[in-house]
Amino acid sequence: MKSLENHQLQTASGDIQAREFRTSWFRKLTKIREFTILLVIVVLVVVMAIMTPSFLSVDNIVTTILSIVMTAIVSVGMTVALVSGGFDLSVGSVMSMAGVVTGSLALNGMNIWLAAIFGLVASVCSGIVTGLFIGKVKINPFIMTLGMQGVIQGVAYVVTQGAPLSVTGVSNSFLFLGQGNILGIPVLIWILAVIVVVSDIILRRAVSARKVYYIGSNESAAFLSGIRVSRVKVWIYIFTALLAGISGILTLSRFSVAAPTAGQGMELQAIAACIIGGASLSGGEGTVLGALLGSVLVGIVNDALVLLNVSVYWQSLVTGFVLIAAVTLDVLAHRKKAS
Amino acid sequence: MKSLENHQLQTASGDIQAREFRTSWFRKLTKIREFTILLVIVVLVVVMAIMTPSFLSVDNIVTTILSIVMTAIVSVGMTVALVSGGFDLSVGSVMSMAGVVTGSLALNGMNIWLAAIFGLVASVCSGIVTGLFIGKVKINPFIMTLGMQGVIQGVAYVVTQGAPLSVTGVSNSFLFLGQGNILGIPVLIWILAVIVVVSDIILRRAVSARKVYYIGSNESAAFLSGIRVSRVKVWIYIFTALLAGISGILTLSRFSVAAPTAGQGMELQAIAACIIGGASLSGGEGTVLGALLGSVLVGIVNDALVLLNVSVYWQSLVTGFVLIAAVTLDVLAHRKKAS
Amino acid sequence: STGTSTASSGSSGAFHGSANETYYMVTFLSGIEYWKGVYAGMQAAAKDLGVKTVFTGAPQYDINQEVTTMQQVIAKKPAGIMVTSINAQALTPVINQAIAAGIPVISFDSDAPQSERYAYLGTSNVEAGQKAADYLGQQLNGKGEVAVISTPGELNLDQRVQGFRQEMSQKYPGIKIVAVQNGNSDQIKTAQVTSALLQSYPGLGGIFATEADEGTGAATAVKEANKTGSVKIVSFDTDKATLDAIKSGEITATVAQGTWNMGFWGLMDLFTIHHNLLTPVANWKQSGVDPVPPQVDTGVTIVTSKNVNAYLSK
Amino acid sequence: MEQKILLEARGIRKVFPGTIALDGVNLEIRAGEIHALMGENGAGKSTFLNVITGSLHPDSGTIRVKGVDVTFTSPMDARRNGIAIVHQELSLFPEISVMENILVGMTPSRYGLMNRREMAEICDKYLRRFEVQFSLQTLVRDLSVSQQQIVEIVKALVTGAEVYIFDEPTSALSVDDASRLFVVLRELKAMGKGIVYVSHKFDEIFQLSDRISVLRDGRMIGTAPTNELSSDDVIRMMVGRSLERIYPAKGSPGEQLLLQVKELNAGSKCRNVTFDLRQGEILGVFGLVGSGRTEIMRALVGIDARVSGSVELDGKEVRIHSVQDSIRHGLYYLTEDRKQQGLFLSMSIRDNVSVTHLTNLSKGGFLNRTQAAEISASVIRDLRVKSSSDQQLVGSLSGGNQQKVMIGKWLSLQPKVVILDEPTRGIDVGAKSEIHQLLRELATSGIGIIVISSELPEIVGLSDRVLVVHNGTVAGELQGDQIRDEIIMEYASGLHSSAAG
Ligand SMILES: Nc1ncnc2c1ncn2[C@@H]1O[C@H](COP(=O)(O)OP(=O)(O)OP(=O)(O)O)[C@@H](O)[C@H]1O
Ligand SMILES: Nc1ncnc2c1ncn2[C@@H]1O[C@H](COP(=O)(O)OP(=O)(O)OP(=O)(O)O)[C@@H](O)[C@H]1O
Ligand SMILES: [Mg+2]
Ligand SMILES: [Mg+2]
Repeated sequence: MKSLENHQLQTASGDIQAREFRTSWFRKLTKIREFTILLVIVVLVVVMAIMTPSFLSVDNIVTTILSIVMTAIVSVGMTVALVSGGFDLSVGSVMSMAGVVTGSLALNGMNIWLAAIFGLVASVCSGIVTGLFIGKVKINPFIMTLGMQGVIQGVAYVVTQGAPLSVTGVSNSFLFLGQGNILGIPVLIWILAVIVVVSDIILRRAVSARKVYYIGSNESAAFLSGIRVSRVKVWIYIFTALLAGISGILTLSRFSVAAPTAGQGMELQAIAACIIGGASLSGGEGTVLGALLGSVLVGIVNDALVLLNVSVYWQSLVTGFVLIAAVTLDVLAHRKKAS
Repeated sequence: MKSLENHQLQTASGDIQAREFRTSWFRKLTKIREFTILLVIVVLVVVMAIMTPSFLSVDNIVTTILSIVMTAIVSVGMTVALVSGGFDLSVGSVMSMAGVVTGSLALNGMNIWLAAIFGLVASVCSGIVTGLFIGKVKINPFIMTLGMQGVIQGVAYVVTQGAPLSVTGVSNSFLFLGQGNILGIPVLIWILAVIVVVSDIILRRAVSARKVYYIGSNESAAFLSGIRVSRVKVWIYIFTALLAGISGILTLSRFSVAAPTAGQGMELQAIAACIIGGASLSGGEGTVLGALLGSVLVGIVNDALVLLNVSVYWQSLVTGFVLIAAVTLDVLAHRKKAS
Repeated sequence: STGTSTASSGSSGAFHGSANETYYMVTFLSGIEYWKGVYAGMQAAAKDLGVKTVFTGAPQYDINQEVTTMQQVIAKKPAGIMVTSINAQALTPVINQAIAAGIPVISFDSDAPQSERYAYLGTSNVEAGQKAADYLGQQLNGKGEVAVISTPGELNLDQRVQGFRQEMSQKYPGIKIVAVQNGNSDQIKTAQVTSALLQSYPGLGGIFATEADEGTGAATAVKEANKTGSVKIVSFDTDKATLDAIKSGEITATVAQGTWNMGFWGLMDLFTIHHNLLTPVANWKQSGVDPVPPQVDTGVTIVTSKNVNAYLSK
Repeated sequence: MEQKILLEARGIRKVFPGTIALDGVNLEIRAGEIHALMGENGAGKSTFLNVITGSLHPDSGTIRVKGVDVTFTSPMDARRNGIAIVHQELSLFPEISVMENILVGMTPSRYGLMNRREMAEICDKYLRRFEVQFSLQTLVRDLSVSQQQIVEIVKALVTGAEVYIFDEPTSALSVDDASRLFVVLRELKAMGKGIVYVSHKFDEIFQLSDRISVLRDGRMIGTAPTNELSSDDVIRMMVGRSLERIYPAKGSPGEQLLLQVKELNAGSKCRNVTFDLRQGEILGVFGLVGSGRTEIMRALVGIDARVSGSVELDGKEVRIHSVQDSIRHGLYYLTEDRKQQGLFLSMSIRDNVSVTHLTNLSKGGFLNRTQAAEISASVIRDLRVKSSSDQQLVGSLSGGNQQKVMIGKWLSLQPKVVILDEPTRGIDVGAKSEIHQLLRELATSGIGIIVISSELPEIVGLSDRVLVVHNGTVAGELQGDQIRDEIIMEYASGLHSSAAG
């Protein structure tokens, strides 16, 4: 391309600016997908604030955010898998396995931080296996991660023989992660914030992360463009597993308990959060912000169910209904925009 | 085309015959996908027969088949959804809802057969709602059926207030469905056989069912070719829900119990069975035979776990492992064929 | 370790089985901690008797899975089966099928009373719920607001809730059950629900969690709200995490069931029936007399900081 | 002066199940030449290009880059060796912006993050050569096929390669865009780059290329300097015989009006469109890229919602609210976007052809397989689809043969009116004249035919009457000896828009 630069192309810099201007306007438009969900959230908050005064109390807000920290962290990882056109059903079991491995090493006398690193390493290993089978052997992600769900869950069961591990007497610095406060806000929320912001920047701007979008949008074109698709896929599932592992260790730190059943059903919650936030199962689409908003929406609905004292027998009905309503609204809003 | 026939193109009829010959050879090749799974099944059976003599006893065979009847019936419906490029996470809850509706109507004095028809009607209604939202409003099938899972499960909970309904004193003819034998073989197995054979023929040869493959292969091309895509989609989810409903009512007939928790996790089992049998989450592929074989494979593995006295803490690990191994084998076998 | 165990040591004489004699324990939700207590008792008895035991079951909360597992176990013609029923009605035919095949069956923890099982060993879950209500009622001096966290749809848990409600309304009219919430047998979900409950009911005095993970989840949420001690938590079962939480004061008490006894005496019943060691009447089989006590209450203990050490050292 | 040889392929052989796609093909590309590669549909051109760019592994043969033997294990290897390709089938990323599409695999970055400013500058430099109307942030899925083709070309240009390979780049381009491309190609040539150019358009080839190589049935027939060849020579090399005439004689349409479209309005690309079609007539529709030809037809057949307007068939007003309605009335539309909207790539030829026949092929609800086989056999025979059997997956056919299958699926029905949007895109000379012949015969048998084409010669040669579209509306209607290049172009560029009628 350098050799072409000699050509005097009449490039008025004003023209580029005009285009940049159009660009920022356009970017706003594309963001509207997330805006609809934001709108739904705002409406829900207003309705709830009117119906129950305690809803907008600082305590309740903190509580609600705290309740979605794990889902949101896992959803960030899931977003990447979804963007690539795959997904990961094993996140829930990786979560429990990471906690269980960390916990049982700590109970056997290992320093808890070292144990946590082993927990993360175990998560990453499971991510590598998943990624290699999906990326290199080209096993369908659904069946591979469903299989891994069984295998990893199995590891957690074998390690604990089914019993939750009570991890007591570990260093306070570790417990601070899940139980401490900084500036009056739980550390867990700070951690979530950091993960979201960093991942959002990476996924939006890092060259390496953009490859995931290319793969999800058109895998064979990505391959033809020289992207090492299978290698990127391995990284994707490592990332997903790593975040699941982090969330498992944070769960351990929060509850001082590592249960082999922790994280059950997390996979569906996380996928739901991502899709509510605009990700697509067919790949190429999805943002960290969307995943966060999706998690928040689900969190608010769950909170509202309790605050409004909805009977447990009605809760799943109401949740399902709100889910459908929110996404329908989103789809209809976009359809109008399109026409 | 008739107007084209005047063109004297040198087409020797011998050439056409050669083509036909190659065709039948080709068709055999495409069937190999299911052959690999069949092979895996055969190997498993042989290994198991050697390891535990009771494996090939009539009792055990009947037990194993009986254990997969419900999964297999649901998988047949799921196949159709998968072929169209969608899927249905609500099948498990439709299953329990159908049983619960039938059961509670019967307990309130309605004739059990009439009650069962109401149960099926309720299933079909849920299928219509799902289908309309997916087909007409164009909601993502994942989120729609996840939402419906909540809603329908909620209906089952509300109807029963969480407690399983013990349905006793109903007509023997109804119980015969789930508990009777014909020629020494449980009626349930006969029912499964009929459903599989009929659905297989329909999906392979019926014009209306072929449309599902077209939609799954390229939705917009199907639309432009005159296929009423959204209407077909409504039918797809009706079919899926209907089979889930049938399986719920058969469950009721088999156990005389309608539990709101029946069918939990059925959706993943069914999808797994279909994918093991060669269906693809991206649509266009999948057969009834494949779904059946996938269910059988899972059934045999579960049976083997018990027969081999595998520790309960190791079971999910082993199941996951076998799942991955079977599919990996399948993929590798095909890759060799392709190269 | 595996679910199979054999014992070589053991007494001789009538109470000595053969090494290829295998007794099964079949459960639903087989991965959970709870059954381990039962199986420990069963293994202890097996060791004394010199027989083999196998623990198997349905990993999921799924009727079909448990019935299938029972059928598969029956096909292996074991010396006896201990079973806990996910659903009484659904398990009855298959239990009867085992009896008809000459395999003695003992029911534990969750009964199938209409079946032909020889005996049921366990505490009624209703009664356990009542005991929890008694304890919490006393702690709260008979007044205040309490909440229940359970997993709806699971029969044994529902029965605990039922017992709790009954006892509260009869004995402690001053205590109001303000909410029954779904903790989904999961810490994270329970923590979320509990936090929200603490928001809605700032004066909440007690929580009854019908399941161990729900107990620790509720304890964490209460701690996060800085209300440890002022909200009394009564949990269920005696896994290490719960016991540790009792020791640290985060959980006030837990309900311990006589799981070890269910296993031990259950196997004893099976063994004696299998070896035909019992003659309450001549020809009990033909005359339809039950050779073993048909209903055995294995008891309920409330574990608090006072007696927790006994359980911790177990 | 002997030019430097940039790329050399020797004895390339590639076998697919059922086809020998390449059989000992030799080719050399010199610095500063535009080398045309020609051949019938399915001759093996794309396969050959895929081999020398690392997307396919040859069964045997060697590739040398600047005299050094190389083995490409992936497209990246070829790229590293300075070979860039514009694939025949679009390989873009629909959900991603134009800018990121262009710079895939070579995004400028700082600290691992994309440098958007630099990206914009790089893209802009080439995009402006094509005077495009979309922004760098537009998602590719919102572009028309021709706009996507431009993006695809720019994507190759920014790589700064030594050898550029273009596989039918102009099949979806307007004349204007094509000529802008040619300017760029000549610049590249002047810089000493090597260019391989595949096209079925003879005028382009003779205007542009320095040498021509011809493939037939996977074998290299020969290479010769362009100025030593006539188009008849090339055709003879391609098909092994000479073709007599390119366009069939024009017909004499009847007086009876078959289709009348009045005041059709649907969005900004379809405004007040009024025209009619007589029985037995071939109506050519011409317009520049983005003039709205496709949109008008989509609105006509009910794919896009209509704001106002009426459609009469055989003098009776028909309600067309959906594609199904138009199909029911015997009004068929053949899309220009065969990959996204036309074909079922993962299904067989037979399945693709029978999709439009589902109702007539139904015997008691079941598919009549014998009849389906007959139909697909006749499509394969009449359109000369090069395939191993009617069970071959359409996705594995060559581009031109895919196009033939798509045409076959509609023409094997009995239409009243058929609208073909760019029907001969990517189709070789021989097959093209056969399709023209076929269209003429259909017309003679009383069917009304509308052909949208971006190829002026095709419009001029084939049409009985020409409709020129400009900016979403009918700018002019030309008949008889008015149908001439200059006049059509005048209307198309909006010079006569006031004189519409
Ligand atoms: N993946 C494949 N599997 C089987 N056959 C294939 C495959 N790819 C190409 N072919 C066959 O190889 C032959 C050459 O195809 P190719 O695409 O190279 O033709 P082409 O010269 O580019 O034609 P066109 O002008 O139509 O683009 C065709 O007969 C085609 O059907
Ligand atoms: N999916 C789409 N979303 C937004 N705009 C579109 C879309 N498809 C096409 N357009 C716009 O509509 C206009 C007309 O499209 P198109 O280029 O297909 O017209 P045409 O006259 O049929 O030209 P050609 O057939 O040569 O491509 C273009 O300006 C294009 O930008
Ligand atoms: Mg080609
Ligand atoms: Mg067009």
